Amino acid sequence: MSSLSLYGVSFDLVHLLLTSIGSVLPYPLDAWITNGTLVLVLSVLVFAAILLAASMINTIVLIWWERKLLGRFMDRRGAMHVGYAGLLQNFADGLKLFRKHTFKPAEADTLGFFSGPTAYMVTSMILFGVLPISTGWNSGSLPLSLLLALAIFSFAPLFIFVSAWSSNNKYSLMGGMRSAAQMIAYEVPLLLAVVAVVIVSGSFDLTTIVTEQQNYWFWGPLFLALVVFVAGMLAEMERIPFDLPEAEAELVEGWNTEYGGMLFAFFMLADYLRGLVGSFLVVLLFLGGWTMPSWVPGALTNFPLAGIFWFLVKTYLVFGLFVWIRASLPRVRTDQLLRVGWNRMIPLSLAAVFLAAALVTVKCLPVFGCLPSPGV
Amino acid sequence: MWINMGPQHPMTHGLWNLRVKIDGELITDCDPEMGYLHRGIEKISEDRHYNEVITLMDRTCYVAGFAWEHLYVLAAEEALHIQPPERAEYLRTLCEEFQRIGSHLMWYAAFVQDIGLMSPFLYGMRDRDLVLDLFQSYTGARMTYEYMRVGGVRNDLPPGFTGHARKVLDWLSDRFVEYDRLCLGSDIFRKRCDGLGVLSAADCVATGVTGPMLRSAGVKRDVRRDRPYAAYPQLDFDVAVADGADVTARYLVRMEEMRQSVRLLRQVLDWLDHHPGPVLADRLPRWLGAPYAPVGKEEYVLKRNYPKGVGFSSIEEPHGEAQAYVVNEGSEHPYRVKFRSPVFANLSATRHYLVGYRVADIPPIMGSVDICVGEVDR
Amino acid sequence: MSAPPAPPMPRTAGSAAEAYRLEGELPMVEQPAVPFVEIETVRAREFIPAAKEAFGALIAEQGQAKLIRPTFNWAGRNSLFPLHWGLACCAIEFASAFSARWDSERFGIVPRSSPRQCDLMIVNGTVTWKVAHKLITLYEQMPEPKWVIAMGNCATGGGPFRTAYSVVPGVDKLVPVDVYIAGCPPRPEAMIDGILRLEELIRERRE
Amino acid sequence: MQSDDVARTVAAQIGERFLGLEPFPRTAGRLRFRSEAALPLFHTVKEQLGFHHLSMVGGIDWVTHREVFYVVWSDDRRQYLLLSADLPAAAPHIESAASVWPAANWHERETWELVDIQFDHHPDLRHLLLPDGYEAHPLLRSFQLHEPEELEVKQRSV
Amino acid sequence: MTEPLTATEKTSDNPILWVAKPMVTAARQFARSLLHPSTVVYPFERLEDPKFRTEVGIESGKPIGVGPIWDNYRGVHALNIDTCISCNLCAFSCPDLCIDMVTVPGGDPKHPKKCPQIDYGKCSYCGFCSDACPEGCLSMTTRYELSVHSRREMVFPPEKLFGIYQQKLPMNPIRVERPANEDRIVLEPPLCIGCNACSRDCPTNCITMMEIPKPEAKPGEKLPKRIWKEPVINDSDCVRCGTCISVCPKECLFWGSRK
Repeated sequence: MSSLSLYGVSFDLVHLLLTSIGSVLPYPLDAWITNGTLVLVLSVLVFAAILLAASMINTIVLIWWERKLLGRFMDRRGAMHVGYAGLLQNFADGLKLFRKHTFKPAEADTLGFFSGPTAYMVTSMILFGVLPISTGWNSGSLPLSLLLALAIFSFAPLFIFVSAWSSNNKYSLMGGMRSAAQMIAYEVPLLLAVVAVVIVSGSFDLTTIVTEQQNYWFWGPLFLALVVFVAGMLAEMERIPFDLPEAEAELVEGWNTEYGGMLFAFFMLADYLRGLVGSFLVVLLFLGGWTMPSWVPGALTNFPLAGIFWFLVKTYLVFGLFVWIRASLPRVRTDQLLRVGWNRMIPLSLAAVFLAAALVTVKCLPVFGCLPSPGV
Repeated sequence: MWINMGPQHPMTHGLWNLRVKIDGELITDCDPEMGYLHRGIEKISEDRHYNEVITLMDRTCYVAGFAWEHLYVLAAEEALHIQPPERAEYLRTLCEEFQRIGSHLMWYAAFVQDIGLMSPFLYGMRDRDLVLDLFQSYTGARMTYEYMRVGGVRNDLPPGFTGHARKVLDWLSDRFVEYDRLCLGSDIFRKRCDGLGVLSAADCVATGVTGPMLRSAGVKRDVRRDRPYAAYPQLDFDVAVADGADVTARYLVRMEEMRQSVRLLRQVLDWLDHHPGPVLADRLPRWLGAPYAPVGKEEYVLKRNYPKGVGFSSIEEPHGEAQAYVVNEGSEHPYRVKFRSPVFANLSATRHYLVGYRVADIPPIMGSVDICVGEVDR
Repeated sequence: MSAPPAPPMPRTAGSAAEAYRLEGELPMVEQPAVPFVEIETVRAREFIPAAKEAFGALIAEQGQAKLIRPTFNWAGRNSLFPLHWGLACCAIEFASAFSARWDSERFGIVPRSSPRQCDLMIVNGTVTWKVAHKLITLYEQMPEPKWVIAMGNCATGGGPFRTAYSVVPGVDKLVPVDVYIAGCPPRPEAMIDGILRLEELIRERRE
Repeated sequence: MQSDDVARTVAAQIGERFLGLEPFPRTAGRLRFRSEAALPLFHTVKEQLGFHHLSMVGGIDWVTHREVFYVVWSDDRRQYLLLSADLPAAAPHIESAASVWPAANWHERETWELVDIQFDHHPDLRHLLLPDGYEAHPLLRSFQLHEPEELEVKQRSV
Repeated sequence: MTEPLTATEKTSDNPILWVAKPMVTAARQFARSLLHPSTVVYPFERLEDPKFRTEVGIESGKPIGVGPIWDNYRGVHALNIDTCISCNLCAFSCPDLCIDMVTVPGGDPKHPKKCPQIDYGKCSYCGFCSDACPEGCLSMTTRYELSVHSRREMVFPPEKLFGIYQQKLPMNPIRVERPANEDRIVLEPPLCIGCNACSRDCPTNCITMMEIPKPEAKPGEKLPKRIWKEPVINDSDCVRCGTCISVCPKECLFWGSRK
């Protein structure tokens, strides 16, 4: 396990920089510049910048990963000519969208039209800062980081609805309403599935949850919760089979019909950011985060940044599962979706909670140590 | 609230406008608006020679060009009193059945995309390309063939065609199983499609709906069986019928039709292997146009003693029952050409199978109708 | 008295071959075999000269436009989103170009349903006067920079239907067209070729 | 055999206004009738003879007069039947068949706008294929096609 | 089909099969396409490549099979100017009126040589022109890429078509045998004035002017003022292009049937 910490790295960087600057400055300035507060503020900013860059690059690679995987599922190749194997494709897309003319439909509401996607994007990015990628690689250990993450995650319907409403288009409006209904309906089973994890691990802190999985990953004992969580995540991420809000066949592009250029890029990026965060959460809650089973040779787990490496590998595999589902299932209808959400998912998630409670009560959890990752 | 779905809308599969009145997500009324692709084919045909109309027929229905060529050629032969040779009839049957598979695969691709299945769309298009490659190998084009002629067909099959075609049929038969697994095997698909867009047999007959939509309601009506033409009397096949009258039933009927087409095609290929012969009637009027010496300008023709006549034909096009009415008033050009497009009638009944369902149901229902706007607007 | 005999037509080969010189250069059909790795990286290598030019411009302090333009042109040409709509026959070949065999997504060409998110309108079929104003509306809804490709003969000049009462004789009468693709309908390869031709146009774009 | 039956039944119903049954390729024949007898004929053909399915309605402009024809199909007889009536070139009109066969609705709209035959008591006689307000009727013989005139080509404004 | 079809494979009662069947199918396709994606990497690979002709079916795993013949594709025309006889048949047979006969160097000044100029903005690639060509000098090649920046570049003059011919692209191998034509050009002798126009303009030189005996003038009757010659048409060389009919000043030639 690496002992590096993202915040530590950025703090060291800023501190080094400021002391070297301060050493050449005259008296009042050098004291001021090496002042602890300034270092703190600046290092937080650097930390945020690194996070931002990492999340953007990750998202873009994720889009590439989906396009390539989906291509093979569809018996074709996917993006391949722009950059090696199409790796630069999404950078080209982003640059192009950045270049596009930004506009507002004549009858659209200015404030909502522009603030909706921006807020959607920003909240999705904040999520990234909350989640630990490896030990020390988060914004600090928040005792309630899981709750915070899910709370921010559930902001989205509001902003989607705002942008859908203000773009003054019937399709957008319908897409926005569907989106809001769907997200709210699936919020509940999602949280209940998380409750099962919390019961077993006894903590709301994601770092602790992962540490608790040193001995056994939670996907074994909490399989039911995992299924509910993945289904709920699919709905939250608005992916097939639950991508009704953007259902291309009936609502042209759903709530982002009227968006083009950079605002559309915001939506796309935020969608995939949420996809990334969803995969992160699945890995963190059920697949042992950055820990690896003890039977994995030490050489594979002890190199620097091994935690991040394995964490990302797991994340991309989980996202691959989402892509697989997208490639093989049709989308369900609104009423069916809501019916499944309220009638099936909530009982299932309640059952998962009870199961978790029972497992904890009878103390049979160590049985699952035989599943991948018995470690000491 | 009225919403316009079209003319540019992913659901329409072409250029038309479905105006839907909705109450929440419920459809209370609808009004299709056609004519965005009206190209005046019937009018242009009046200015063309008989064989030159065939180039328009390919473009009338661009996913089933051969069926329309066949339709027109049958009617024109009737009007001009020409009898095609037997091998040409088998070749036309071959074309039409392969076209049925191609058209149904195109329908499959478009339909599954409507309900959100991403990869089967690609599979359908991929396998359709195999059929188009076969067409290209003997007609020289992928979609606009210009292969049939009044009095036969342009050329015979190239050597090695039948063996290759059999391989393609084998490949397709295996794929049909996969298609069923991807669609019928998925519960979401069944939930999306069962009991949707129901159009009872009585309504079908009243509104003039034909083809797979009619057969999905349990009416065993197929022009190939009822009024056989070309080589169909000699061939053995079943008419696919379902009793659900809904989207799933239409899916089943079309899939079964493709299997029946494979069965028909194996018989046709066997026949073609063993019965060489001419493919074009030997005595044809010069004024039929290419590839014979053209007529050119009107004043070239001094002595006309053309026979008059009128032709009517009806065939089972992939979308339904198509009819043609050709009037020959003793000139090089048809006096009047009138077509009946099956999709035209199927779309006119929209109100009967759309009202009462939800907005999210529009794509599967309209997808199951298998729309080709080119032949509706003509 | 007999009339002078008709002059014999030149029937010998070689006489005309020397008389005519080729106009324009026509692409050869046979292409050299390219190794797979090169196929994958060919666009990446395009990026390097573009970046070099950009960097050089920065060094030479020739202004922001020269720095940004090559990069953005590279981006714009490698990520063309065509409008997803089907007019007539060519729409089927348009769809085929996105199917498994041709897979236009290799070039970053992804059809979008909303005109707001598109850069490229491929007019794939006959344009009638009834749909003309809707076409113009869709064109105007696309944000700048935007391009139009007239695919097939109907969009180019009305094709076989140009004499009809309801058909616009060429979409260039309604919106400016950048590239015309001949064919009735053009093969998917021809469509991809047309888009590559458009990409060359974007590469030299000076705005 | 069947054709005799058709002729007899129709003659019994509409009498004088039945003008005969001519042979016609691939069908039971072409039944000619006077346009005044449209509705009773349609009812007879549908209800007594069992031609429940209306396939096509079309019109032909014979310059001197116009002809409207209907193609109907009977599932029991497995045969088509053509109904045809001559209409005067000036103000041609006939009773709409939409009340008998609802399928006639769109076919008659199309025939009206292309061949200019007025269908009385049609539920919804609007333009179908041509834009609203289009005056001409293209499938008349007097309507000539011509090469398109050269229009101005739009240029990109830089 | 005796039984109506019903969907029997309803899986909703079995929650394990809920999504499993399609997902397994998709995964199998995924595995197959990892090895053999059925994509032709177009600008670098081409379907004309003979290696694609036979690859079809599960044995290869790559469903690309263009069939036994690819060269049959109807693309851009190739014109052999040397053998073109300026018979106009291609222009006449074109249903889209996209072929104009334009003058090319090579003929004599009085009767210029005319070869087809094709407007690819109108052509519908039906192949009627190459079928009608009696000399086989106008044929369709497999070249299908033609994208241009302006409408004018789509008009291919004969020189450009000849350039395509010189590229030796694969030609359409299925040629239609021109059927034995029952029709021929017939002369209505009393109208003929022996002007030689038909013989002069005949693209195949199959018309020869034969002298006919000058009849004795009956008393009181004037002989018509004419050259005492009549065209004799060699039917085996005649391509039935109708040029003679169009140039005949007295309309004494017409289409007839050999009975």
